[in-house]
Amino acid sequence: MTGRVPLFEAEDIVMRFGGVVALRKVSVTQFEGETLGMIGPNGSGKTTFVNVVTGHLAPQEGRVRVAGAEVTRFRPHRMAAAGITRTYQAVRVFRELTVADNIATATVDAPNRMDADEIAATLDWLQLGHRLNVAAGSLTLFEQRRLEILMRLVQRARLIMLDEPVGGLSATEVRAMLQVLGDLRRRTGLFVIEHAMKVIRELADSVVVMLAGEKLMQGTPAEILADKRVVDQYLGRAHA
Amino acid sequence: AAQEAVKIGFVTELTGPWSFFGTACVAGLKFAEATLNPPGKRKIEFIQIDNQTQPTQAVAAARNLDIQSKVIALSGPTSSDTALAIYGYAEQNKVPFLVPVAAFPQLTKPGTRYSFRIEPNAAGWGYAIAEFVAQQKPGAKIALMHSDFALMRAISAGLKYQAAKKGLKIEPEIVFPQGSNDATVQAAQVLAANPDYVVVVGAGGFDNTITNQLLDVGIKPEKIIHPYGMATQVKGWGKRSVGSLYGTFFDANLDTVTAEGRKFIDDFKAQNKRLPSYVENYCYVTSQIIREVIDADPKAGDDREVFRNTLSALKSKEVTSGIPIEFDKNGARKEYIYFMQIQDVGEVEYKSKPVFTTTWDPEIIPVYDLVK
Amino acid sequence: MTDALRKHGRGLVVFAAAAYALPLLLAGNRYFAFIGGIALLHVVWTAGMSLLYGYAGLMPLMFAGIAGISAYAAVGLMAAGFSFWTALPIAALFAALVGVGLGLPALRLKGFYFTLCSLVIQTVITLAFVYFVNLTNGDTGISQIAPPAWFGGPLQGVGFDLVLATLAVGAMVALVLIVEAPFGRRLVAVREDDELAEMLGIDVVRQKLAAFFVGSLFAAVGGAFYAPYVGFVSPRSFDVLLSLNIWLMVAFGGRGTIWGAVVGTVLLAPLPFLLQDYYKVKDVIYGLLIIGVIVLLPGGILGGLGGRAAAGTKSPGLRRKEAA
Amino acid sequence: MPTELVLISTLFTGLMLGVIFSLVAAGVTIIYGSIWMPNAANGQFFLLAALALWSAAVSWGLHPVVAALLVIGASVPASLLLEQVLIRRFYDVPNRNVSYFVLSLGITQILAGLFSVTYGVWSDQFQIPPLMAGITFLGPFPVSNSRLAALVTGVALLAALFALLRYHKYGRAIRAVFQNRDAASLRGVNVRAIYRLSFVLGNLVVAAGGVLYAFAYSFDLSVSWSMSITAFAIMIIGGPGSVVGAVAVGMVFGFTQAIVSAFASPTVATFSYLGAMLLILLMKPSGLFAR
Amino acid sequence: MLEISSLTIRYGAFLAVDGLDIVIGKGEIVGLIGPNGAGKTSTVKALGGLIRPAAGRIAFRGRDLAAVPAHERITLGLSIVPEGRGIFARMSVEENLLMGAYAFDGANKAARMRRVYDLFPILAERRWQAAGTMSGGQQQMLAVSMGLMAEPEMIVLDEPSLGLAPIVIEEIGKALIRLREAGVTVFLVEQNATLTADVSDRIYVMSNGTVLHHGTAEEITRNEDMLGALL
Ligand SMILES: Nc1ncnc2c1ncn2[C@@H]1O[C@H](COP(=O)(O)OP(=O)(O)OP(=O)(O)O)[C@@H](O)[C@H]1O
Ligand SMILES: Nc1ncnc2c1ncn2[C@@H]1O[C@H](COP(=O)(O)OP(=O)(O)OP(=O)(O)O)[C@@H](O)[C@H]1O
Ligand SMILES: [Mg+2]
Ligand SMILES: [Mg+2]
Repeated sequence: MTGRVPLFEAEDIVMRFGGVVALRKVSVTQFEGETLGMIGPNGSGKTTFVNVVTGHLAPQEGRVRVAGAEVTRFRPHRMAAAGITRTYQAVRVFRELTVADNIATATVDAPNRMDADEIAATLDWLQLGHRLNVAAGSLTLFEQRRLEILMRLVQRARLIMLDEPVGGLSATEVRAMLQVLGDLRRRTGLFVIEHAMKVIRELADSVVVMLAGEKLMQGTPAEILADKRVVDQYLGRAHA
Repeated sequence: AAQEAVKIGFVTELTGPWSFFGTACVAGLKFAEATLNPPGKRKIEFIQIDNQTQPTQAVAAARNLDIQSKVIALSGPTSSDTALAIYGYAEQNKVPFLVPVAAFPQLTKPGTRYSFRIEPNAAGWGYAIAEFVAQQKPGAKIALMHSDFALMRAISAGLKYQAAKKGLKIEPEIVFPQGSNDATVQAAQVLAANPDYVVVVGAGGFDNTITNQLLDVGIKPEKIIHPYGMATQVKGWGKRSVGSLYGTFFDANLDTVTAEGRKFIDDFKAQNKRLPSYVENYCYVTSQIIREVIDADPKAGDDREVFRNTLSALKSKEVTSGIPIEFDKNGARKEYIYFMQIQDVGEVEYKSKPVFTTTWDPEIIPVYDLVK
Repeated sequence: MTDALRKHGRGLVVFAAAAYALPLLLAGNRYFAFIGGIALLHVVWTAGMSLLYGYAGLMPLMFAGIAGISAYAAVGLMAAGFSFWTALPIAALFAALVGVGLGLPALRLKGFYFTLCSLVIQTVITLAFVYFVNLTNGDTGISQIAPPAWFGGPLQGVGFDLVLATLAVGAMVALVLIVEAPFGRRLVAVREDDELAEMLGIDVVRQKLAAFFVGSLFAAVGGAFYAPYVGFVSPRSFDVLLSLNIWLMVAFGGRGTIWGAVVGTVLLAPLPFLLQDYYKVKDVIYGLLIIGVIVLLPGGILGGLGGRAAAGTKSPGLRRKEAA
Repeated sequence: MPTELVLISTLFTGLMLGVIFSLVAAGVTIIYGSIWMPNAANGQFFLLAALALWSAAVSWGLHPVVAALLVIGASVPASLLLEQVLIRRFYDVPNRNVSYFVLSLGITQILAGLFSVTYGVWSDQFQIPPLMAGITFLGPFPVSNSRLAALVTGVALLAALFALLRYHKYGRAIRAVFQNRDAASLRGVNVRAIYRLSFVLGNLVVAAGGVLYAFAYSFDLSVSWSMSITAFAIMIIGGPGSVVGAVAVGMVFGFTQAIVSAFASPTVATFSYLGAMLLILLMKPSGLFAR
Repeated sequence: MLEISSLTIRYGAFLAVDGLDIVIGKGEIVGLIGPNGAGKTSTVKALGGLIRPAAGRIAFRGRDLAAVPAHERITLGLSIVPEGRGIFARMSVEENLLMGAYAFDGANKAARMRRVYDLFPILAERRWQAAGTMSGGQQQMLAVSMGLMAEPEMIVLDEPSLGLAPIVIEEIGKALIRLREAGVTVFLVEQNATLTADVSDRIYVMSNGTVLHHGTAEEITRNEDMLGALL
């Protein structure tokens, strides 16, 4: 596997909140051109992991490297400059600002931003072009999720970490979102946390399974779905 | 021909923390106004404006009176900070300014031309307290408690200066910040130090708090000296403070009160259900002085320079007490103070007797260097 | 930059015309001219507050303190022999830096706690003005502050008023330029959701500090001019009430609108002077006015209807689950 | 003997001031922690109670205890009236803390204006006749029985307040409403009634603080604003909404003022606790007892 | 048990619910599914009295709820677990449960709590933990438990499966069936059609503020079109 370029390398990350140990020596590396999935029971540390990699939390132990450079205690704005960005479990846009202003804000401090034509093309692709002058807060949830992605794309993020991108979407919307994500993974690195197995199955090249703050295993979707521990502790009978 | 009235701008504290001073002053002024304009003399008219005990408002009010109302002179403030604010305006804009009640020395600092002050300066009061204590008990130990107001700092500075010269000891010295509410511990500290006298230099309600707490811990009233006392203050200290001492420049119980002063006291008492004290007196006297200036030179009513010069040259006496009024080149008066000892405190009246009086030249101590 | 000027050009021209006309129209009466000058000074302050409150979402109640530090510093420098025009930039810069220094702990606080904390800081500054007698002359203040020199003579009367008009116009131009620049966009992002802003590459701490510094600079410049204009400074010239009033003028006129702050200032700043003869009811009228606006026009005078509409667009139905 | 004297007087002062600070801050924090109102007028309410007590006890000549009960009792209808006319209008406003702050500034201005033109002329005379005569010695340190009574009453009030919020379901309901208003409503909490009750209770506690203060010290009009600031500072440090925090920090403030003013100077004391506040906030921005 | 007729809800000019009719009998588990923004949560809020409907009638056990304020509805036996769980994040688990029984002064709270702990043993283990620090699944269990502390006639759950791991969703499904066995009526509002189909006796399908389809769980899942749209 030499020659593959890592997008980020997280090594032996430990994150404690008071008495709660949310991550215990977790190591994950994501390579360019690869889509990584992450699953695990509630509270197993998935969101915390994303928080650490994107600079929202400073881990007590461990290192994060991007393009070979140590970025462990970088704050999020510097991670963004390095091309590592994320979306939130609860959708998050500037609700009171228009879609156009949201996009402009995303480009204001992005060193490598798209030019106007590219932005227009991306807007079309995500079908948000007709909503430019609407307050982002009054978009539908699905539109807001797409806007979130758009705001990362205009920065030419190298990696977008998506925290439950289809949470709260209806079945039809989930299908549409899957298509969007399918195209997206050809443009940029994706890291996807999901409870919806369908998303993981369709998108992920490799899946990290978290359990109680530890990395239980990593493998292809087929491998992990077949693992007895995953079925017992996470998926349950219905998926067996 | 009916001449236009002479307008005097009276900027005083009708609201805000010092309004008890400003309103007392206005009460005194009211009595004078009754006899101020006898037939045949040029009418004098006071235009009152509230300064909210706020220097900025005081400047604005002075400006308003100067420009809008075209007053010939300014007067009125009873608090040192508002007085100083107007002082700056008056000196810069050459408006005669007669300060009835404000004791901060810098109001008549060398080079002052348009400002005149009726009340003796506060550093001098401190000087006088030291003189008094030295006479009562040479080498005495004084505990000094004062609020961190300019006026109180000036009194303390004078006291400390003269105490050193007279071989008095000041211990402890306790400074309270503005807006203090408690002096329990400090009263205990004073008790522990066992001084011969305690000088209490407080303002407003805090004066009462300190006094009460000193009395609570068992300090004898005879040991307590207040640098100044108004009727309301004496009432506030109450009956149990009988025996304690306070300084004043006019008091209903003085031996020297004139017939007109006596009438002023009686009328005032009848109307206000309390005795007048030096604040009321000085505002009463202020209007008398202005009358004398206008009478001395008819042009003084129309020309500020003439008004200023006439006032500066005036040699007169307070109608209420017979004490001379004369200003030095900086507009300060020859200074004096009485010390009174409280004999009894009643609902409306209180009794006290003069125990010491002294006069001094404004510059007998280096006031203008002592207090910046 | 030119875009910004074009967008607000009409407003700026109207404001500039009014600002310069005011001293000239009132030149016949130095008292009214003085009130006009004070109002122009307040425009400088509220422009800074507008930047912080309206755009950065910070609500500092220590503006008067910063203005005061600048005023005392300017007076001190002038006493030490500097000319006003040398003292002005030094004092303003110094005060703005002190403001940032004092504000640092407060800036860590979220939302309204920042405001309450700045209120306490303002109180400390006022206490310091009283306490450090050697520097400030304590509660008696400093009077007879000399007017600035201006082409050989003292800057007084209409001349000074016109300088203040220039200052106010300059402040508004600066505000417009800042708000329309990328810096303004960053501030709005920080106001709306600082965590998201940071995720998008905006250095939130730096932006907040910069905004606080720039806002404080407005306060400080106003303070430095205040001293010679009024001719007198004391701790009460820069007390918490002034801080509250500066903020109220912005809230009153309409938060987040460029001209709302100006409208609020023009209506409120002269009030204490104009109501001087009605001292018995003045505070009550002022209080009722405040309550009336907050009840009837929660978004302020200019922001009134806009503010309501904005509040209505919030759809909690779209809020999804909170992070576990 | 002298050190003992100073020590005991310091303890007493710390307690006395601490109890009053705690009461006012608790009242402020109850109102903030329920209806989200940072009440800048709390100092004016505090002063109003003290002034009303003065009027009742001095001008009308009522017995001090009767006057005190009357004033504290009267705060209830007064709060209810204010709640009806103004406060409840904002219960559903999104960022109502700012609206409330503006509103309370308006109220502050009005009350300050009214006090200044009505009570201003007596502002050097506000002393209440003692609750009871005589003096008690705490070791070598004499304390007037009147102040001792004020202290004991204050402690009792704080204990009662604490018990109410801790052991009565009303206390839990206040916290629930603050954390998640709709959810509380679904669990059967009458949100508006809780709001109203909290407003009344908070003001009642502030009024009690004002009354006790007036018994312990003479006062003037300037006490209002400094009390507002002190109460805010205590609330921020203690953690907004936390009554335990308000009482703990209130006591710390009281003792700080007493100790620093005894062993350094009273002026430094004022700086010291405000400075301490900034330091604590640097270390723990959410306050010490944040809930 | 519950009768919703011609319910209409507006937000300003926006029509969120448009003449909705739903009937739920005693002891049933009834599902309400529909896409995003269909108006499900709005309906639940109207049930809880958190918003006032523009028109229509909601009757619970025959009683019109229009005049019953939000906080009194729980005492009638109608317990609602809102979207987003509605727990009190900074209170302990136990305090949250006590809040669940807030409206029942005379009740034996200890006994109720015991029954809830039997249902979700993990909560007993964590009774002193602050609710907000628990994992999503545990919070959801707590939310359901709070709803049960009222020992209601009927419990309404708005999207209990949101963000939960598959196995937890399964657990919740089991818990709902146990509830029905205990005689509690359940109204399950969901986007997760699988869960709803698994546990419900009848299902309403809602879109754009009105009922599109209605039938037994089998009827709905047998309908190929709908299955395609929902699953
Ligand atoms: N700020 C915090 N303070 C205390 N504990 C925290 C904090 N953030 C997370 N935790 C704890 O860390 C653990 C991991 O939480 P995390 O949010 O990463 O879980 P998750 O895997 O994303 O779960 P879910 O699937 O429910 O979103 C949980 O036990 C959680 O309670
Ligand atoms: N407070 C509000 N103001 C304005 N519109 C609202 C409000 N609450 C909800 N809406 C709108 O009403 C519609 C129905 O919302 P509701 O939350 O009831 O849908 P839902 O079916 O529960 O959707 P979801 O599956 O996303 O929870 C949506 O379009 C939503 O945007
Ligand atoms: Mg998560
Ligand atoms: Mg919903």
